[in-house]
Amino acid sequence: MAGIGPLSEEGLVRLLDHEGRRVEDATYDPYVSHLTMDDLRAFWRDMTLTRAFDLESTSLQRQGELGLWVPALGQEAAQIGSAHATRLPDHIFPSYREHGVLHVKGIDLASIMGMWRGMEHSSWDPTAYGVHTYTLVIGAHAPHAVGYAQAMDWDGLVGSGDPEKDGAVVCYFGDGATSQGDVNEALVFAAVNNAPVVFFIQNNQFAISEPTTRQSKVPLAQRASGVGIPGVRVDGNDVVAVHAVTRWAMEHARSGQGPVVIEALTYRMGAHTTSDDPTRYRTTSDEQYWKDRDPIARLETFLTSADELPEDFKAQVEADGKELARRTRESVKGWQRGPVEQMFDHVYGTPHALVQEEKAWFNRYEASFADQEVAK
Amino acid sequence: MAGIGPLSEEGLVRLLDHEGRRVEDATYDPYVSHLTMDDLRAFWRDMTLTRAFDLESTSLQRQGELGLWVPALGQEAAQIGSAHATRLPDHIFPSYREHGVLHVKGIDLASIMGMWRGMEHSSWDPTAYGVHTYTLVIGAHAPHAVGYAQAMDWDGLVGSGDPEKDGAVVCYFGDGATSQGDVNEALVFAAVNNAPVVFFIQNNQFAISEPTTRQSKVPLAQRASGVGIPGVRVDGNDVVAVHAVTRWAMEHARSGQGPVVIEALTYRMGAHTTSDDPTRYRTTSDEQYWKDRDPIARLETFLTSADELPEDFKAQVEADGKELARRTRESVKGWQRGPVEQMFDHVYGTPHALVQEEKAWFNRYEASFADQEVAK
Amino acid sequence: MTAEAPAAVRSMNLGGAINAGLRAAMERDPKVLLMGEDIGQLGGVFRVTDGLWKDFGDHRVIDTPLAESGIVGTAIGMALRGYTPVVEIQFDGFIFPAFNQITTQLAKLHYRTKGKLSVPVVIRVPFAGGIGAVEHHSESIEALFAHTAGLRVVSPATPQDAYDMIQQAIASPDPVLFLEPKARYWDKGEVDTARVGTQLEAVGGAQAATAEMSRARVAREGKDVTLLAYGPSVRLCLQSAELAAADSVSAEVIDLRSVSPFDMETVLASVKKTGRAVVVHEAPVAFGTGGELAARIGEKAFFHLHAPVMRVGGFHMPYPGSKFEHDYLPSVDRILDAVDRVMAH
Amino acid sequence: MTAEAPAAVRSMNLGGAINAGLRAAMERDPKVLLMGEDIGQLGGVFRVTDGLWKDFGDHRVIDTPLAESGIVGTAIGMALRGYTPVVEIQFDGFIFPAFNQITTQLAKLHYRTKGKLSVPVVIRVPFAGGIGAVEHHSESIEALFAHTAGLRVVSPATPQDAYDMIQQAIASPDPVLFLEPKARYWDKGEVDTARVGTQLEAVGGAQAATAEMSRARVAREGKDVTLLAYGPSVRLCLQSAELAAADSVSAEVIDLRSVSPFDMETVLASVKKTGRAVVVHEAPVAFGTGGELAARIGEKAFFHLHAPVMRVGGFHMPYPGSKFEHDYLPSVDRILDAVDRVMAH
Ligand SMILES: Cc1ncc(C[n+]2csc(CCOP(=O)(O)OP(=O)(O)O)c2C)c(N)n1
Ligand SMILES: Cc1ncc(C[n+]2csc(CCOP(=O)(O)OP(=O)(O)O)c2C)c(N)n1
Ligand SMILES: [Mg+2]
Ligand SMILES: [Mg+2]
Repeated sequence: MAGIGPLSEEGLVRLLDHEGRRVEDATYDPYVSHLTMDDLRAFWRDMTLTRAFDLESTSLQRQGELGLWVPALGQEAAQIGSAHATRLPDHIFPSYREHGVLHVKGIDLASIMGMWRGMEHSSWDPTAYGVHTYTLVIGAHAPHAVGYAQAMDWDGLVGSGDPEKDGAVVCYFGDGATSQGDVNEALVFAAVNNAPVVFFIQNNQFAISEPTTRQSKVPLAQRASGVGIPGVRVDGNDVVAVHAVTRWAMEHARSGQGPVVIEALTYRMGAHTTSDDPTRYRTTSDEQYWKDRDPIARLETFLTSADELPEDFKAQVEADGKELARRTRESVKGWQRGPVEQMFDHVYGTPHALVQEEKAWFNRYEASFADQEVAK
Repeated sequence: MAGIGPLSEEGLVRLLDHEGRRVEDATYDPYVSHLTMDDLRAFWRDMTLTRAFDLESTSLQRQGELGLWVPALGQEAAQIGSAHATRLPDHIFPSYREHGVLHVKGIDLASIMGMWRGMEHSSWDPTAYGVHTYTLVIGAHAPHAVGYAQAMDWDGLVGSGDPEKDGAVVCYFGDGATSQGDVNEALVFAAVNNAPVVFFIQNNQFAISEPTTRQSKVPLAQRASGVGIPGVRVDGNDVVAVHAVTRWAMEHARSGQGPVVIEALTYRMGAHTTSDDPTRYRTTSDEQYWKDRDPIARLETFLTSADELPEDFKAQVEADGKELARRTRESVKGWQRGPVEQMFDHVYGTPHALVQEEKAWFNRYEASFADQEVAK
Repeated sequence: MTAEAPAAVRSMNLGGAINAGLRAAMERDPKVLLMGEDIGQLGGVFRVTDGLWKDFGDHRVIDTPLAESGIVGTAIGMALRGYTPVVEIQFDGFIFPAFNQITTQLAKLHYRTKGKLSVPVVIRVPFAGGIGAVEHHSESIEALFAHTAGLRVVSPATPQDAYDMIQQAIASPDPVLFLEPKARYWDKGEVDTARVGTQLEAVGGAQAATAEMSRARVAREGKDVTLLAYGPSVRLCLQSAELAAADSVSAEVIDLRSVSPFDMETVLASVKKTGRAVVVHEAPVAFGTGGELAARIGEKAFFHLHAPVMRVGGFHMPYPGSKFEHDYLPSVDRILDAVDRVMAH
Repeated sequence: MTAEAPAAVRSMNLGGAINAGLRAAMERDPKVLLMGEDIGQLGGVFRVTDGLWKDFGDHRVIDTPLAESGIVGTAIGMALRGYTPVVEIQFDGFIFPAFNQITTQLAKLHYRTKGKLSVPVVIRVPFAGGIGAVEHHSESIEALFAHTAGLRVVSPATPQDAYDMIQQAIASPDPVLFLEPKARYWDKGEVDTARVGTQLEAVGGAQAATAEMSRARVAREGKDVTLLAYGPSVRLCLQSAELAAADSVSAEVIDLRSVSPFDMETVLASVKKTGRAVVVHEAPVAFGTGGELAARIGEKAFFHLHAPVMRVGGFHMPYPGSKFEHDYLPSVDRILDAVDRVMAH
């Protein structure tokens, strides 16, 4: 990685080039040799569904049904390719944009909208899916991932000799997050404890408006060398390469060889969130360049040229996407906030005198209005 | 640095071996070619005086004259060698153990005892000496150093083309500090802003009781590569090599080429502080190994074998050391705390109603006792 | 008295007034610079620094790496070389990574060095709730900083104060936490843009400015009960006072403006007059700034009080989902309920 | 009543009682582990974990890298997998790098996930002053954490409470900030080592333990004035009460034990009886926990009060050099002065 900047496309691991042609790579080919065309179609389907959901969510926000939406547009390959390299007991610590990962892990995307609608702060059961809740404080989940990974190791789930049984942790974060103290401390703790964790950086080239060059002069994967662990850069718009690299990294971690950093260079095709206006800080020619490298189109071209994407399959996926969007729309619109005193629940796991007192006051206070209503 | 641990003595820059013999080094020899025997004797004198002061301070603490003492024993070469590579307008951000640096920078060591005696929190004028106050919160001064360095650059003191005019910042911290978020963020900010700052790690092998292996599996200088800046490991008990490497780094920074990490491998020969008991966590054979590598003895052997350490010079330095110890002892013992209401001063730079009110109350309260005394 | 020269009065919203105040401060003093996440080309997520990067350039409007501790920490270093960095923390909930730098370094360096060093860093924080945001974007953090000596903590409630106080904060030799009531960024008002400049350019201007920034303002006069608030809650108290008046209760509203220090002189004068006080803030009541006010009013005006000092604020819980914030936040109804309770005595 | 089985009573100092309590908790539950800086072979800078590394090994007594945020952050991750990490922060003044992890993650994860996740991390902090230390080693930090919902904040004042409460804190499903009055580590007392174990092993033990840990204790009965304190200030209040008695003032001393929550039932019962209250803590008075107590006493017992609630504590300044701490800290004289003032009414 010597001498290149953090946005350089040089030397990325790549198994499909941006025109959808297969590129050979002696190191990583073995990690995708098991993939069938069915698998690749499944990748394509997951990416396509994720995007359909994502576009629907943005329009739901525009219609006032969501407080905020954080699109993953353009990052589907990075998310789908890596998530498919995990399975239980692996545990995932996402940031807040990993909708594609959630989808692969079996979380119904329609069900995650409560947090974006302002009814709750997280939506799925982390234990059931092996996916921790989203963390909005940049980088704060990185040390959690490391502690969890250490504990997996103590629990005998790492380097057992039975590779099918072993697990590891994946921690997703963005290019901006690499500057945070917490992320750097997580690297230090992981390295020194040989924790089975894969740090997966989605370098989508922006932290809101700031280009990655404001966080680093060198590729972000290089942070790994600072603590003496392996770091790999991969073309984040190549779902096959991402999958290969993540499989390698997971096997490394699961077998007890310690942590790994993966940097997937991708591009945030949409706004940072629905509150953002990227026209203020980037050019349309830049956007066009990356539109031409759309990760979904790339796999689609590959499959189409191999005559492996039949029209009826495509039509079915399109229909599934519409159905997911419809279900999402309906579940969002239908979802009402719980009763107001719900906000007092789960502050503590055991009764806390102050919460009890305030809740009792609040209920009396609310009731006093009801009394007034009745009195009228 | 591939494949070696954080305490390895392999591949350290070394210009005097541990038996005091000159070793050639094509890269760093030019950075010491200007040194005369007078200069080396001055180094030896500074190290020797620092140690005399240090030993006296420990005994003052034992006698109850100081609340705490933090000895620099064994780290004299790292401190004296590096400090001699600085001059105004360079600015130094020490940690809390850099008494040798203070001495070189012209701060009278006897005058720094107020903070260790509990009369004040810092003792010298940072602006007058180009040495910031000690910082006890591990790593917290590292971002200060970077911001200061950026500001020097804005002020036209860096890369001006006139190397005599330019300046840079040195930030000292320990092996333990390298794990802190703040230190890592400082590296990130320095690298991305090309700040003229030299991070000088004194790897004295311990953070209180924890060996450096609890902070890292690889040499600490390698942290530099994580952010894409140069990192150098030097034998921290070789004052000449430390001087050479620091001179190189300062020229690098001053000329506008950006930040550098130096790791000086040394050994904390004494306790962490006078509150510490190293017998609980390290062996006497380890201590003996490093006693045999005493940095002062090393230069002494070199000078002696070159017949460049005349007895009268030695005697004079010994006398100077005794005098420094005596002055320190006297100034410590003589120093009385200021009047109690002093504690209300300088909380703010402009009047703050609450401080004024509390001070007024306190003075009335104190006066009430005086009244009672009088009444009796 | 002769007619004064016509003041340069402009209509602005609160966010725009801060923007204009920052611009004026940067024009006045070339050592003033801005730093933070996305404050440059983007102009900040609330556009409070809009246009400043274009006009002052990369060196004075700095987009930093994404690390709050590093931002405050490097700002301290710059201040040590004579700069006056004005730091933006993007949202209240993201100030905590910088807590150590603020609490152990920024607040204490002046004291630590017996006045030899000064670190006049201003930390701007869009704070408090009411904008329907996701978690961490609605926090009221003032109590967590007011407890630490060495910091000043202020919050403007009107465009005029926003314009004046940001400049006074920048001029102050002390570090200042400048809390911007983000839900009020769009509140409009008339702003006299001339006065604060005159103040700052006079001899001793920085001292006078700091003192003025630390004084409370009687936002509405009244005689039965004193409503105490700052930042986002001032408007709410004024609305409540209006409604109380319809009920024949005359409420005085004090806009505290400064939390550290509180202007107890103004507070006590009012409470001694009315004999009743209600403190309103969005932060959780427990261990909040209202406790300090209630305690001090108790200490200093106990025998003037007809009723206990009442507190209206957030509950002891994390800021809930935005669909709940209407119920969580102090409201006119809750304030009037407290007014009723104190008026019952 | 028949005679009870002889209790296992041993004499211990407060630090030793915590050590014994940690040991008992580790023996009871193999998922309990300790982590922090220098807690292993060294046994901690105060030797509170002395001997535990030797007996429980590297995996249960973990010397971590020097980074408090990483320590608390990784502890959270371990807790998510069912472990109960007991973290030591070496000194009060060094908790701030972990402030973000504690405030936005540890305190809120249970609420964030509507109870789906629990993070029963205990953070042990040797806190408060009086030991002649250098800067950052004498801070009283309780108010900065009590304001954040989701955390419990407790502080033992006696060896018995130290022994019991550390085990109760570990058993509690909530995160607990366990503040150890470092100047009292060497205070001796009798400790019944049997009772808490029986409590914890019973059905619903964790709930009962949490509840008990949250209750105040009447440390001395009295009728004229209530002295309220916790941790290091309890002993001081008892001494003051002794002296007051000589002056014919009967002072009741309440050892609050828990700061979040306060046991207001016990507090109010006492204040309603005595009609006077003085709160004592080492932390700066301004925006400290005493303000909360004074405000709540005001709200709930206003018409029982003969005098305003008085606060005795630190001043609004950084903790000064140790040669000044005797004057800075609350003292028997300052407490008696406050007692005099409330007794004047
Ligand atoms: C500690 C913290 N500081 C600031 C923010 C505000 N913020 C939200 S997302 C974001 C940019 C994150 O960039 P990156 O890490 O690259 O992730 P991306 O959003 O591009 O996926 C910022 C600054 C935050 N959430 N947390
Ligand atoms: C943030 C913080 N945490 C903990 C401490 C307590 N402490 C003081 S010195 C020290 C060890 C520092 O080790 P290192 O960085 O190697 O420096 P050295 O003391 O060896 O010079 C520790 C843990 C502290 N001062 N600051
Ligand atoms: Mg990004
Ligand atoms: Mg060290």
